[in-house]
Amino acid sequence: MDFDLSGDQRLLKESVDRLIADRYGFEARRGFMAEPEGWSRANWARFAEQGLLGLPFSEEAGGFGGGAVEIALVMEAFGRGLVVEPYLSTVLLAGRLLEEAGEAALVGRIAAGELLAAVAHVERHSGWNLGDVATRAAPDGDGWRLSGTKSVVLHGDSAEQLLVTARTADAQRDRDGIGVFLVAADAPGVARRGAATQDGQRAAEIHFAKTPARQVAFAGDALATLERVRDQVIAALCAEAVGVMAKMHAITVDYLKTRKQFGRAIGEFQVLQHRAVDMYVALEQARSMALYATLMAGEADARARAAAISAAKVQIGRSGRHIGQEAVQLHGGIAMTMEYKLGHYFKRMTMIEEMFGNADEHLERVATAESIL
Amino acid sequence: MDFDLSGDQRLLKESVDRLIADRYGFEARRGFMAEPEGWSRANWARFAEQGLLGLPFSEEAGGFGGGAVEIALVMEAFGRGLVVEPYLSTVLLAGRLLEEAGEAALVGRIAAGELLAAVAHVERHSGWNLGDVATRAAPDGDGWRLSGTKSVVLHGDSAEQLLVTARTADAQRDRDGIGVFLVAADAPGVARRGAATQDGQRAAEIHFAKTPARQVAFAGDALATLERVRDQVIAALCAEAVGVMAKMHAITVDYLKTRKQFGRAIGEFQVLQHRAVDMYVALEQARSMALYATLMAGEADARARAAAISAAKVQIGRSGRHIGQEAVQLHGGIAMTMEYKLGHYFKRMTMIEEMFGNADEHLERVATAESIL
Amino acid sequence: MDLRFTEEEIAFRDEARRFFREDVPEAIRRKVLEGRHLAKDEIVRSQRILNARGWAAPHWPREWGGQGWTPVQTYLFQDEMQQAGVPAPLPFNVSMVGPVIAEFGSEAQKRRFLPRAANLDDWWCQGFSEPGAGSDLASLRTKAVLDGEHWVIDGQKTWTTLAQHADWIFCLCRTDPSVKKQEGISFILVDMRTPGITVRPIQTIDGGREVNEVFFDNVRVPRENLVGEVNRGWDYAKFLLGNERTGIARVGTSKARLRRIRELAGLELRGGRPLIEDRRFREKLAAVEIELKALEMTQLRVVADERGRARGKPNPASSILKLKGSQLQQATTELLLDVVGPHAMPLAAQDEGAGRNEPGIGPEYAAVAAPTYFNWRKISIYGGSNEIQRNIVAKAILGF
Amino acid sequence: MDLRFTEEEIAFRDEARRFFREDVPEAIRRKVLEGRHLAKDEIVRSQRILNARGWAAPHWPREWGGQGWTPVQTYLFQDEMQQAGVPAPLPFNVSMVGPVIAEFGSEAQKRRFLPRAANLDDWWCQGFSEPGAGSDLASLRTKAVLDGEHWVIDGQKTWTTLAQHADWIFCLCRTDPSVKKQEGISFILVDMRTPGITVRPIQTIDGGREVNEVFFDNVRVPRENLVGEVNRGWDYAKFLLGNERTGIARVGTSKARLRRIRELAGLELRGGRPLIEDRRFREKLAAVEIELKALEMTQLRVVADERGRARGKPNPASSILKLKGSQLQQATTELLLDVVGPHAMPLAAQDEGAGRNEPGIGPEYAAVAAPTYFNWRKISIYGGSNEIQRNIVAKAILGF
Repeated sequence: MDFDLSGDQRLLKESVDRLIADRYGFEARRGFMAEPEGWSRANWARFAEQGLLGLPFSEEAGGFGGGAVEIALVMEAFGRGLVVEPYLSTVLLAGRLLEEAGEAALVGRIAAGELLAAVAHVERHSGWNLGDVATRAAPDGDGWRLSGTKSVVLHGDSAEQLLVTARTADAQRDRDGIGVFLVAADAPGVARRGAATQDGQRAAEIHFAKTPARQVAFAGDALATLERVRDQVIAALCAEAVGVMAKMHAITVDYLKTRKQFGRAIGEFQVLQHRAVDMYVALEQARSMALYATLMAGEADARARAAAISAAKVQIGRSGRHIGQEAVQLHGGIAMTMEYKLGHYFKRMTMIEEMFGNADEHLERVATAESIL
Repeated sequence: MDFDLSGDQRLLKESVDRLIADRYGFEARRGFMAEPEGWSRANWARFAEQGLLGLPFSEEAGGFGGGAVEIALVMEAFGRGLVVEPYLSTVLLAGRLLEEAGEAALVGRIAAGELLAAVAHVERHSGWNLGDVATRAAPDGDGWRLSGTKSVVLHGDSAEQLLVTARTADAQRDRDGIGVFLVAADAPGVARRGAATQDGQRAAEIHFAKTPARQVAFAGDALATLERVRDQVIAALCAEAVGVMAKMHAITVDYLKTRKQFGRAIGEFQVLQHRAVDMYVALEQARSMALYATLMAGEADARARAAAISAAKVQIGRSGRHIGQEAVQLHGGIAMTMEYKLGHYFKRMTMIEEMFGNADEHLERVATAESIL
Repeated sequence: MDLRFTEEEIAFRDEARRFFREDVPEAIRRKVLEGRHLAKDEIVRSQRILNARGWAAPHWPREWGGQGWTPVQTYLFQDEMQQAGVPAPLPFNVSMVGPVIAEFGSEAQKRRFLPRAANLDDWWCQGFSEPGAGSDLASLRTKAVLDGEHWVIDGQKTWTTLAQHADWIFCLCRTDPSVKKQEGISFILVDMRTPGITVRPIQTIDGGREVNEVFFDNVRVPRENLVGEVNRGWDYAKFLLGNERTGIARVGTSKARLRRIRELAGLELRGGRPLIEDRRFREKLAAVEIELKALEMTQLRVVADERGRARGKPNPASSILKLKGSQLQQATTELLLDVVGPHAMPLAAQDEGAGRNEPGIGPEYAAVAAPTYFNWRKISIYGGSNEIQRNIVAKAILGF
Repeated sequence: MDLRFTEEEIAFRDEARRFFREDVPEAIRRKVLEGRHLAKDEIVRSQRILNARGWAAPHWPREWGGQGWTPVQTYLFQDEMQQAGVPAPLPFNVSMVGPVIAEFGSEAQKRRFLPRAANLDDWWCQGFSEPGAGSDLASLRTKAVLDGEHWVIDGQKTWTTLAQHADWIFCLCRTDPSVKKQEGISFILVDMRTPGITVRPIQTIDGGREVNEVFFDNVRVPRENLVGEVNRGWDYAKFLLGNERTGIARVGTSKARLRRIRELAGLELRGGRPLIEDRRFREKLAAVEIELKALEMTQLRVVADERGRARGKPNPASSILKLKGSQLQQATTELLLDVVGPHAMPLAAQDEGAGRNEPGIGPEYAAVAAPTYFNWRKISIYGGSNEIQRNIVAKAILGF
């Protein structure tokens, strides 16, 4: 067992940390969000330059062969910076799915920063269940035509290619009969509407009306692959969450040390001290489970992997909510304002708690699986 | 709406409060528990004298026609005193069930302090579900013969008459086919073994081998009556729990005020203050729900009554656990000793949390019912 | 002891219920029940309907339109109002400055301000909080200096709710810096149109603009706008804060919110079944409902206890109502997040936070879930944070 | 970064696992796993088996039998020991007095006491706590006065675990009342057979008798029984307490307990089905398992961080392990209560609390549930209460 980073990992961490420290100040981020797409193309180019966009892909696919640890290092830094660029959606979700489908050319373009892609799977009544799909794919010559509506497509408004889940067969909630289809964002029959999300990122609702599409191929069944990639994304999201929580805790501790009331620093009040400690314990428990998710993201046994990832998501959800609410409460009114940084972390944390299923939903998955101990 | 006690209620309250204050000191109670039956016959006679044993019964049945409010006043005082006599088992459970069955003579003897009775319903795998009955009753001439085993029969060791649930028909968990049978404790085929309970009360395991028994009659089906009486007992138990919790809170507040550490009363530490406040809030919430249970104990609509009583039991369970654990923690080691009074309240509270179903089980009942709001 | 309401009480409740539902426009009430923001004119319109009936300030002295209700009636009135989604009469007018003027103001002030406050002809805002003070309200620094027939006010207030709509502000100002901090404060009424006042909106994390900073730069206020005696302002502020007793728990609001949640959980599907049929969700909902039922009973006990209490004397039990009431209101916002699931993520169209003018995506009711969760974090902060409430209760039960 | 154990580490773990399960009697281990109390001779027997292998005090200096293990090995050893239900070598001997003597004792003390401590030839108990002190340990009042070649000790200790079995007690005594309270304390070793010592058992609410009061009345102890320097005892006590790092979380114990709970929940029926199939129960269990998995990872991180740290210097992270570890151990006792349901109520036969000699009723495993729940409340109180642990962490993160 060895928790030390390798030389390469340390270099990666230092470079990403520096990038965030240099470019992702509070004011700078506000500027990125005001850009036309809601994020910064210049940052995206910088990510490409630093190799971040190809990080998770195999070297054959034009990537750098980074594993879960490398992704976690990047995502934790992105959490500290509240990065708004479509890294999770384009690289970790769409990119990894394309890699699994053997679409090396598209993966290479993503790695080079030349292609934005998004995965469209959420529907009006699917929740986060990847296997609950009403959108249908009908065969059409060599290809397919899609009809249906996807919602909350992360960064779906700026994506040039969409990976869309749709049914070729079976009933809406069967595990079989689900395919993943590649659709150009400007294909006929695509209508999309983008919106900002609560945490300053972007999402889209996309309608498909007999939209021509190409099915991408997976070695196993599509749902199993989707779930594997989703679990890896959750592991990455856990790392991001740790960055977010660590910042919330640090900002709060700093505030407790400097804010004066009743003639002394409020951090001298024992009640606030103990509550800051309970936040810290929650943070360390979350950090531990994010590490566990990182370790298990590549686990071959799908059931063991799913249980471990869900366990991590539960811990992240519980710790995140506790830390976020307490951070706001210990600050008082100032935390409620857009001008102060804390609230932005609180909002991102709330969305991470929700993304890909909240703590309750994942607890149910853990409860129905074998013990994780 | 009027929360004031009537003149009679005030008199009752004063007399019971005085009885507990005078007779139920910590040392005195230890003496009662050391008596052969684990409780005091002298106290029982005193209860009879003061009319407490006939309190809940109609005047026709030799009682005093007391309602849920009167019972709650007695039980809250009994909670403060940690009374160990078989009031709940003989009067509120067996007595009320006999009254429902029109057994006026037996009820009269209970009211007079001449008869001890117990209800035997828990089995090895029934939990607290009154409808999960494996004990069987077989017809035998005019009467019946019972076979089976009952456990955790409250004060079943000193009872002279046992009211036993048994099946005359249907499968183990059907709602139909359950009867209540009267058995003399010294009837052939009865084998019983008493044990102290964790909270210094008594319980018995009782085997029935073709034991002759007489079925008691109810207007409706037996299970519905059993459940109604059980719900009224839970309401009474909620009141007792309030007495127990109020004492735990008072003892803790007293300790915080007087115990000195690091050169000052520990109650001056803000952390302990806030925790005492959270205990207080839990106590007041419990007191409110015990009142609600009192109000709803006589509700005619069985479903509304059950939901309300279960809601109260959930609150009592949650508040009780919180207050008990915090009371012990805020005391430190002293609370862990048999020589100090607090631990005895903590133990009784723990048993009340469990009795007739814990908070989780009752939450499930509330969740499946109509909203209580 | 009778835990049921009397026939008279029930008749009163039914009358209030009928009035709220029939006379206050459905459109306004739906907005409240759905957690959307009201425009100024909707708030004004609703209050004037109540005032026409004499119900905008029922707890005021009878000569100024008060109704002389029992505590139970007051409770029922508020509970029905909250459940019906009727916006409460502007608290700055009817619960704060109104009672202070009625109790401590001059006859001229009463005549001038009270009828207009009840009818929301004047919109009042509260000038108490300051940037440096937080929970230590008495450490305020905005100062008022007498210059002939005028007070000259300099300083800054913050968290001033809806100051953008306000015609008047009631301010705590330091008028004697040489004495103990609580003893040198005065209570002054200021016309918001007075030169030297600047209102700067504070955008909150839910994207809303309900609070503001208010700057005072050499603001000259007629001397007669002082309420009561000079340097007694802290007493009046305590009186003002002590009047909030029932209603503070907002049980009716939480009830209405839970009803809404049940309704929406019937529309949202999980695994093809309405969420409201999901056992885990029902248990979470039931757990909140049980605590709320308990709080309702606690509130009724406090109400019953009101009869014997002097006005303006806070009951420590009201701190419990605030504490638990805020936790439960916040719990309902978390349930709502659970209901809408992924659809909580997109910002609503109406929201100004994005700096863009786009229509939202997803069901409209889902779009309010997260902003409400964010916004309602304030409930355990304002009006005396939950930490301050615990300090108050601790003092009552421990004496330290 | 590699989060997996190395081959060597796995080999070591397997060796420990095999040893514990094969060489320590099953009967002893089952008693531990089932939450029953061990008799003195069972504890002695188990420790001697470990000591024969050199594993009773592996963290001691090598010359006194230490193994020179890496922190990871130490972790694996403890985890396997806890999971197998092997009683930990008596902590008073091997984790407390042993390391203090090895570090600060004279050569004669080392030779005389260390081998016997490792083999449990001497049973030690701890004389730190006093009735008036509680969490303010340093305010102790038991005094030792030098009289020729003897210390004369007068005073009282309390919460002395298993003093009824003890041959020796290590005491903190006040030897200079004139200086700051931490600076006048000495660390003295006392033979329990010395005249003037009285042990009075304290019965705990679970009915057990594991703690005692120990009274010292003019107890004369040879001068050479002082450890280290006079008035430096507080430093040695801090060293002693600072050595407890890993193992303090007792993750292995909680794992074993949860395994037991799963087993019993398979035996207990509700509505005719094994409780372990009940969704709500499984979710409660899973929630505890998740926190425990997180704590295990936290512990591994602390272990990995040990390499760079000096002995006797507490790592604030160990306070987290204590804090969360105690909460989780206690959570497992609550789950066990849930499992046994009504059968938690009767007292077990073996329990002495009733003052009667009756066999218990109901399944034997059910009878330990409530006493364990009661008894384990101590875990968040002793060894520095959770409030003290929070103070320690607060100081580390806030500096106040």
